[in-house]
Amino acid sequence: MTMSSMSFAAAIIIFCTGFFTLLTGRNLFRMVIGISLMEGALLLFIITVGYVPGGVPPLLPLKGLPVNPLPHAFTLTTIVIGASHIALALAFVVRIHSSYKTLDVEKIRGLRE
Amino acid sequence: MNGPVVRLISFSLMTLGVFFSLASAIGIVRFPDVYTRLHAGTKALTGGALFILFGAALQCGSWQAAAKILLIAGFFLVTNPIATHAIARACYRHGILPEPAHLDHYGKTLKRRDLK
Amino acid sequence: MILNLILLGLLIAASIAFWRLMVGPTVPDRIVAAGTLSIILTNTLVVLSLLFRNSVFLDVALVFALLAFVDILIMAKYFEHGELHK
Amino acid sequence: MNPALTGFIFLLLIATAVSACLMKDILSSVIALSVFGVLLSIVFSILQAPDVALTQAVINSGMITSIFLVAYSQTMKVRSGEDNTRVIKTYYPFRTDEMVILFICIGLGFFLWKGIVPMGFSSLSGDAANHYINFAGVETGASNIVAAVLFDYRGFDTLGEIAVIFTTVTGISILFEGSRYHRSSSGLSFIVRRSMAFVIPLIILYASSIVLMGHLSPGGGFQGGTVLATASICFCVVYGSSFEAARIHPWIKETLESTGCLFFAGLGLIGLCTGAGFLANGAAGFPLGTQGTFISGGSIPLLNMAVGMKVGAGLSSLFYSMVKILEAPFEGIPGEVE
Repeated sequence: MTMSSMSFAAAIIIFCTGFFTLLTGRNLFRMVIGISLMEGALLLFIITVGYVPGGVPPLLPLKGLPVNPLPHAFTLTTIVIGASHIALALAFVVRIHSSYKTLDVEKIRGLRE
Repeated sequence: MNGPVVRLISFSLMTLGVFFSLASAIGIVRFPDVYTRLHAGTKALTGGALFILFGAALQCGSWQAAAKILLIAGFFLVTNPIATHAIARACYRHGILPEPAHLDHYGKTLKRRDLK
Repeated sequence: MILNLILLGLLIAASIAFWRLMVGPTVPDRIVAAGTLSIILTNTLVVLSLLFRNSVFLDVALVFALLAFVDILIMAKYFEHGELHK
Repeated sequence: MNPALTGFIFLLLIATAVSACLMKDILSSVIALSVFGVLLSIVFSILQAPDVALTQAVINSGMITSIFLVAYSQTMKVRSGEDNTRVIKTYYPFRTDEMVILFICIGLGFFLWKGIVPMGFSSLSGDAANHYINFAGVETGASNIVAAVLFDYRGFDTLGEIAVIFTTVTGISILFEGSRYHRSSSGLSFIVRRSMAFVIPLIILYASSIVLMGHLSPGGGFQGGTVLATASICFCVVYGSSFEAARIHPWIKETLESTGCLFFAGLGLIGLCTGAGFLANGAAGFPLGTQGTFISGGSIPLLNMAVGMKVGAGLSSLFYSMVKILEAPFEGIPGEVE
């Protein structure tokens, strides 16, 4: 297997793991952890798309064929924004806990009906 | 600075460091409770990390990179003991006792201070 | 070649420490394993920068050396006081 | 790089992600998530992306863990010696509905694999990437092509991303509105306090060096600002919350955040005034300097400083609005909106 297909496989497996966590988690924290895993897999995928075999980092002066700098610029801000949206999700979790007194999704759903 | 003697010294230092890292990892798996695992994890690991970093500093080409690697080693020397101390103290105060605890001076001192 | 072998040794050490992270019976065990793993992986990064012959990656290793213990401090604070703001 | 070793690292990454998914205890999952971030950063280094690796390392160590633990301690009141010291069974058996979802996820992974691998993977292609690599040094004067793309060619995107962070901070402040700031000064032990007095200045020095050298080496405003926020979190964790409240007033953070935003927009407006377009660099009359020296890159170092102020103050105030104690929760269960 080449480098890129290994990386794609890892990204897909981690994405599916995060999706599984998001779907089966009954605890709200676990769902946020699933979202975080999915985000990491997505970053790995985007970086792999720009990878060139035998490339060098995109810093001048170049010592060879550089990798594509455009995905790096995209993902760099995504990481910081990802941290802040995870913080927003956790703030919602704390608020939900303070009004429903539970973190279990199914109990919250049962309370509504 | 890339003569065969320097390369030999550098690689033997790094091999020693890898040996220490492996030993500390095995210690983390084999030891019975948190405090002994902490001992294995940090003491041996600081030695392993320092050996590897010194070997790398001998081998890398420019003096700027060597200075950076030595800076990393210095930060390890400062930060690793802080973390170890903090986690050991927090474990004790949280109520985890060492596995075969015959003497507990720290607990006695804490109790005396609380009674005052 | 020798650098690859050293890298292999470090990765084996990391996977042994990872075993403790997976099975560790209590949470403090996992914290100790995570601290060990972060130091081993920082060493891996330094060896990688030798392998790639590029000193740019040393910046990342410097960040790990400075900030990886903040995680452990936060965990210790949580275990000692139960809350972070005390 | 040997492909077998790369495969080993990818296997470790997948194993960490799966164990973060399967662990029963939330705290253990958070620890596994932090190790996952470290491994992800190393994978980014192998994929020759030092900028992204630096950002991931900076965000992962400190910010993510502290935010998770703040939220966890708000919802879970720990009884000392009872809650987290007991032996936790790590893995739990699958229920029937979980088996169904597992098969759905495996199917999703199969179709993703079938869809992605024929796409292959591009060598350096696209006019934009070629243009950036060939002309970024001449047109912007910066050595770091990623910084040039981020702050010159695509500066307007960066302004939008700053706005996203501002919105998040506003949302969290609104969510924690009816809460008060609990002041306490019982931090960690004496040894940690004295040693951190030695380490925290080094952290702040390193953060400013990341911000100022953003156009020469990996790093920039986003990374440096996050390190500054981590240092401010260390104040609260090590010295107690009254230390931080006494030294850094929230008003200072608000001012820094607004100043960063205004600085960024003002630098863009200079370009508009000279007739070269919003956020123009060389065309607006900024001196480009010689490439590779400290004073180069035109407006890129100034924009880095603006983003550093904004991100540092924003993430720090995000943490401090989450660390407040909720005082007046909603009464009862909110009903449906009629």
